[in-house]
Amino acid sequence: MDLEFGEKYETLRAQARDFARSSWPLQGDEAKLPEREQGILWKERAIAAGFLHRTVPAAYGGGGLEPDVLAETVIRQELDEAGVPHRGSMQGTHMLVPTLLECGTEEQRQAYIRPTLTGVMRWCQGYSEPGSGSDLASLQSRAVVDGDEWVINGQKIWTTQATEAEMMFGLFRTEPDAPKHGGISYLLLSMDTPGIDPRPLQMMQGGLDFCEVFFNDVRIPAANIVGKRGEGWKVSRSTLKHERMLIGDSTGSRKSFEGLLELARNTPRDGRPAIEDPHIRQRIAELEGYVTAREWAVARIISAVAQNDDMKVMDDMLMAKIASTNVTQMTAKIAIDLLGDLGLEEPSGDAIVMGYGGTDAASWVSQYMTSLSGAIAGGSSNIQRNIIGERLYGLPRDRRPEGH
Amino acid sequence: MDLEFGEKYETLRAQARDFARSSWPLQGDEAKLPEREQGILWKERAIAAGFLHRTVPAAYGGGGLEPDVLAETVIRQELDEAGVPHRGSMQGTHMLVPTLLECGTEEQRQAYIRPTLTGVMRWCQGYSEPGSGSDLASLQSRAVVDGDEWVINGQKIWTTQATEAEMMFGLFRTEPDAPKHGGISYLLLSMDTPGIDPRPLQMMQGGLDFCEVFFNDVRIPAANIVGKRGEGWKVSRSTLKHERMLIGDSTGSRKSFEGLLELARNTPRDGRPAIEDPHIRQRIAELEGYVTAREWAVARIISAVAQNDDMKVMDDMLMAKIASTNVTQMTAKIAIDLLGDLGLEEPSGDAIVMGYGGTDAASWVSQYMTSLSGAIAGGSSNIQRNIIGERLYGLPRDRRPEGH
Amino acid sequence: MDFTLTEEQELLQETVRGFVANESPATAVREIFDGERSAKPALWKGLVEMGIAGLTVPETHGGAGLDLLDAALASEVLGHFAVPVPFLEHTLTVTALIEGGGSEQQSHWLPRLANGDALGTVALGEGEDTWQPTHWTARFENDVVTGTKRYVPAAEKAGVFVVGIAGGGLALVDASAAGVTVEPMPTVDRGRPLFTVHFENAAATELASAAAQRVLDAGLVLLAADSFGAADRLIRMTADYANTREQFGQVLAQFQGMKHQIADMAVDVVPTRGMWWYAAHAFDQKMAGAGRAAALAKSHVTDRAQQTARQAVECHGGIGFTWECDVQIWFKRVMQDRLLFGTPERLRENIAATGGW
Amino acid sequence: MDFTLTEEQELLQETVRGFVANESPATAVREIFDGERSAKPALWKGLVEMGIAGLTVPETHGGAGLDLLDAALASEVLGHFAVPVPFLEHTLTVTALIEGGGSEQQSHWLPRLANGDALGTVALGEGEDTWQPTHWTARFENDVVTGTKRYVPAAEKAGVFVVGIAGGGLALVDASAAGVTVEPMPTVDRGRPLFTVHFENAAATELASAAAQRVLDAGLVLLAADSFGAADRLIRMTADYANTREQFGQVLAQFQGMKHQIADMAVDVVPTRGMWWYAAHAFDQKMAGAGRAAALAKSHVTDRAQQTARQAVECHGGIGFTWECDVQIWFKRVMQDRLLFGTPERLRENIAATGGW
Repeated sequence: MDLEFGEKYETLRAQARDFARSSWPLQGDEAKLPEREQGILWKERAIAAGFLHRTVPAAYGGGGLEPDVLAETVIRQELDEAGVPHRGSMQGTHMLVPTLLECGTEEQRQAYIRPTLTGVMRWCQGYSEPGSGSDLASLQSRAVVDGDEWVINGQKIWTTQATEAEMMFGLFRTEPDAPKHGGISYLLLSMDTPGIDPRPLQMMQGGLDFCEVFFNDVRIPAANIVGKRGEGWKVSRSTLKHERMLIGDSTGSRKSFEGLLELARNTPRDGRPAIEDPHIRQRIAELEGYVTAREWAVARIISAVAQNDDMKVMDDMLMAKIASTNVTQMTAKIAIDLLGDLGLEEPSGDAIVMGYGGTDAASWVSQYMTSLSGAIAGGSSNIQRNIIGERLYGLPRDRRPEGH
Repeated sequence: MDLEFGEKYETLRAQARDFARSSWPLQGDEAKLPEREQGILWKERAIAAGFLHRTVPAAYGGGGLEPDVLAETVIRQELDEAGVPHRGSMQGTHMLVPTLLECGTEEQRQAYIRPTLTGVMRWCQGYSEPGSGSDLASLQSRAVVDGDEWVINGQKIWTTQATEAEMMFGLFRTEPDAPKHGGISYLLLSMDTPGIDPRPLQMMQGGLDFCEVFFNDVRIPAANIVGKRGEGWKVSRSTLKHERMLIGDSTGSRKSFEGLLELARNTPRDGRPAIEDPHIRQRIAELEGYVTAREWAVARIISAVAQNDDMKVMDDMLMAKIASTNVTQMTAKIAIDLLGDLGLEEPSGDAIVMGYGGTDAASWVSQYMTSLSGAIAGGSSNIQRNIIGERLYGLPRDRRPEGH
Repeated sequence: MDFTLTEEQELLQETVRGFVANESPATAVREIFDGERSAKPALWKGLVEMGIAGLTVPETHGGAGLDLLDAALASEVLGHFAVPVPFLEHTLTVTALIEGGGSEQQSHWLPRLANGDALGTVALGEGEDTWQPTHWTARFENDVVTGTKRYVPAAEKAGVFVVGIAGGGLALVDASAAGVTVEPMPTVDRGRPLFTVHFENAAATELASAAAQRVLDAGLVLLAADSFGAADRLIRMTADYANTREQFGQVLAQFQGMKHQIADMAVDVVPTRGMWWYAAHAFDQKMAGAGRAAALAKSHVTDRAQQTARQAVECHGGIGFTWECDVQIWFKRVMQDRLLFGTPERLRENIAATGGW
Repeated sequence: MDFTLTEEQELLQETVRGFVANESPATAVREIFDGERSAKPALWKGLVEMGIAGLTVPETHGGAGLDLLDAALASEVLGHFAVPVPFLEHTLTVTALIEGGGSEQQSHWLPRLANGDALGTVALGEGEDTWQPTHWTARFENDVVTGTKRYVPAAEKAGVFVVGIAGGGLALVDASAAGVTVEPMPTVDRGRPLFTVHFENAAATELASAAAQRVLDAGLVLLAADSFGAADRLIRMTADYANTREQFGQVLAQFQGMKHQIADMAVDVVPTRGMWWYAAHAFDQKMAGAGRAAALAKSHVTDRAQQTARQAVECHGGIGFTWECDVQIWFKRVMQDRLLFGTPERLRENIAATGGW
């Protein structure tokens, strides 16, 4: 056990820090470009310098380096610290790109990966449907072949950034007579295709974080399929795996906890800071137990992955999502009690940020509501409980009607 | 709404108080009798005076009065207050007697009810079996007819007072080929019949609160059946109903809460009583919310029953068991934290008392353990949750293998 | 010993229920949430016509002369349907006048409040959870009030304010008095908007100071009742959803995990009904410990309701988190009920103190 | 950055596991619970022969020279099998000598502790949760100690006592010294009995006072590790039971309610493993905040373990509540781990204070 990163990684860290500070903000005329274009420019340079998308093959526009989770960790810490625009749409870089690398054709890789990495091409995800939440494979949106095109009809929901994205990857039922999981294909759609209609969906805290997307005789090229017809379910699994991994990050929990501490320090209670109240101290200290547990669980996971020992940390990986949800919800509940009547303010409508630690009341009220989404998004907590019981303790699968 | 009992019941209360004080303790030679015989003597007089078993028909040794839950409430309050030996074995008076009144033959009523009411005849209950907990109807102990006798083989478990009781009522499989619920009969056994072997079962806190009872070719008269062959399940339902009602009493919760307050007052913490600690105050005040809710829920039930309006309080009745369990467990958890290192003491081994509020550490440690039994005894909490979901909100029954 | 409702009380609930079920369906409440908090004057007017505004006003002043318990029963129904009307604040104004008003104040205001000509509201807290009489700092001197009050319900439409003043008393201010300024606040429950109200040398008359604690206690009871009604509705909404929505070829309620979540919500909420019944009754009978019973009811019921509201969202899945799902309306109602007049934590400090601990 | 165990550490766990799985099955632990706390000398002897007694004793004194993290890994395994041996107190005695002993004290005791000739124990608390050095009142003057210590593990068999003294320091007392009286206490975990020890002018030598907090911190880490191992075992026992026991024609685990209860137990416990790993590592590296990490680990892990133990009983149904069911053994182990050296609540007071809140 050694919590130091060691000379090799500290050198890399220094390089990353130097690069981050010298490359951003852009200077001269470049600084006058629209924000998004500045981001694209910076990303191109960061990829070229080996600080972004390091493991994507160079042929497709990445860094062409071996996977190294520790290198990625120190780089990310420095990029975060410097405030550079390194975080793009995760849907594209962390879900679509790995899927194409695993199941895409050479043409697809050539066409999509490079612009996705630089942020020129943004993606949204077309998985969930109004009738298919936890039971994703029951989706009903259809694509039928007509000549050399797919014709798509149906509806998707919970699509983030659907109004901004250039492209969508999604699951559609293409073999209606095949069994549930076998009739689905993984398709790629340009969002400016006629017949696609994304409509923002308002959340209870007021924000527009998701869209519904309607498809009305949308025609896309027959070649826009990843993997074979009817194999979309399998293809999508690699992507979902990545989504779950993403949620298993503890930075948000700690940031949120720090925000709560700040709130407790700044909230007066009978003329003293609320943080001096013994009951509040107990609640926050108990929460810190959960936050700390999350952090070291994540450290275990990262270290094991770095040693290609994923199997050793399967237990912690399976807990990540639900443990993180619990922390976020506990934080929100303490915050709302600290706020007292300030909690009566209308929520700020901020987008869902899992680990938000705001300073104003309205943001905390938003957080009080968005903290609920953790139990729903990316697989409901009840589904997670099933997975934990079945995979970790060999408990039997649920009895379900045939075919499900 | 009127929380006064009114003149009629206050008069009755005064009479009950007078009777209780003048009738106990016994005087002169009677005071030298063994404790149990004193209790029997007192019960006979209390029944005659109309203060005990009021609604059991006079022909069978009861008071022969109309049911009046308010009268019973004021009387019980006064008898409790005076410390008379009015509480006997509930198994006999509250389970067996109502069952005989509903389903027994005239001979059975004549034979069993009177001695049961006075405590001459004590009963234990033979329902649960090692393989049949929540799923009571899966019981396997068998009774077969041989001439004019039943021959019984098998095993019961969780039998309270099996070593003291004169008699057992129990469920036995008599029609092995009938469907699960249809093959059971309700039989009455004398505990001194050869072949019956009750063995005390030690609990985790050290007490011997339950027995296992083994049956090895136990022969009892064929007439010792209540209801018809194969109808034992139905017969037992009226009894179980009474057991659940019993558990829905809030006196224990309040007593236990008062005990906790006392503990918090007497536990030093940094040189001051622990009850002055703001965190402890919050925990206890939150608990008092649950305790108070229980009390008024019970008051609602009693009042509605008094007006023959049971249906109106079905919601509160269905919650009673699990709500009471929650209160008991919360109390125990606060107590163990108050005790601190005193909680390291070995439990006293006290019998399971749902609402126990002890003063010494070892009793509280026992309570910390026995509080767990609430979620198990008299129908597990998960079964209770099923019942609540199904009866109150129309949720579907569990999917189970056929025949279950 | 009769801890049940009278036939009249059951009829009262039936009547209110019948009216609001028709006149205030979720779709109507939603319009307020979607719009700019546009009130529904007809709704309150209809309730006024039913006598709801004068429910607790003595008959001599044109009201029904009923008790807080009756008002709480009405609150339960209003919470159950999330009805966007100023019942709480109006009723508390009546309480203030009954408990602390002189005969002139009473004869002037009570008939107007009873027949709905005037809407009453209470201006108590001043921010930072200053709900207790001992916290108030607004100055009352020389028959004028000066100070700023926050989270004042329905202030925009109120004809009369009951204002908490330094020293723990109450003053009565005609809304038309010079020096009264109402400032909208964006608050969480759009059905029951809250305001900041500035009083700048506004003409006022004093009420007997003992009324202050009574007003607050009555408020705690009514909020508990409202919250109970709302939580009960959330459980039913969730059960209905779980009985309808299918996943993996069966309704959600068929999954025992979901079934037990719903049962646990019920175990949280259902047993609390008698608690606020009793608190209301104790208030009406001026029993010893009535204030403590009110604080116990408010803290416990609203805490359980909060937990239920959060579970309701979770059980509804993604849709439960959207603006278009009705859950949000009740979620926010429960939230406001819980925070108004003091959080459970703050109330429990009083419960401990008044318990002699 | 390598937050994983070394091969040596994994091997250590494997070795201990292999031994205790064979030598200390639940049936053997049960014999102690059923009997009069009759110890199993062979068990500790076997562990001594494996080098467990000298695990953290420096090599120069005949030990393995390993770290607290290694000892914690052993503790996890001992907790998992509820092994009835005095590992905690013995290891803390070694810690006290390493951190606070003079070379004479070290050369006298460490080799004897390493080879198992002497058993060490710690006599810290004096009742009423007086676990912190600031609480201790035992007097050390003129090379003798006087005072009464409670909840002292393995006192009956100990050869040497580390005694907490007024002022927050430690003294070392040879168990054979005049004036040492050991009094048995009936305590909850029969596998690890506790005693009251009276010191009456017992000859003693002082240890450097900085060692006191280190001993306590190490104790918190070892208790967290033990509790983690025990809780992990309880979850597995419950899963095994649920996978076997049938009701209504199917195994209990087939009921989603039960399945989710087991999953929730896992979510409570499993993510806490890294927490005590880190606390041990921070102790070994003498990092800033190491003591706080130990308190966080102890309070959190034992609280989660307690909840898990209670759930384990409930999931086992009636049988889980009996003496003959093994659940009680682990339930009581977790209970003792949680209460020894300070309850989670008391530790959290320190966590708050040392967090600069």
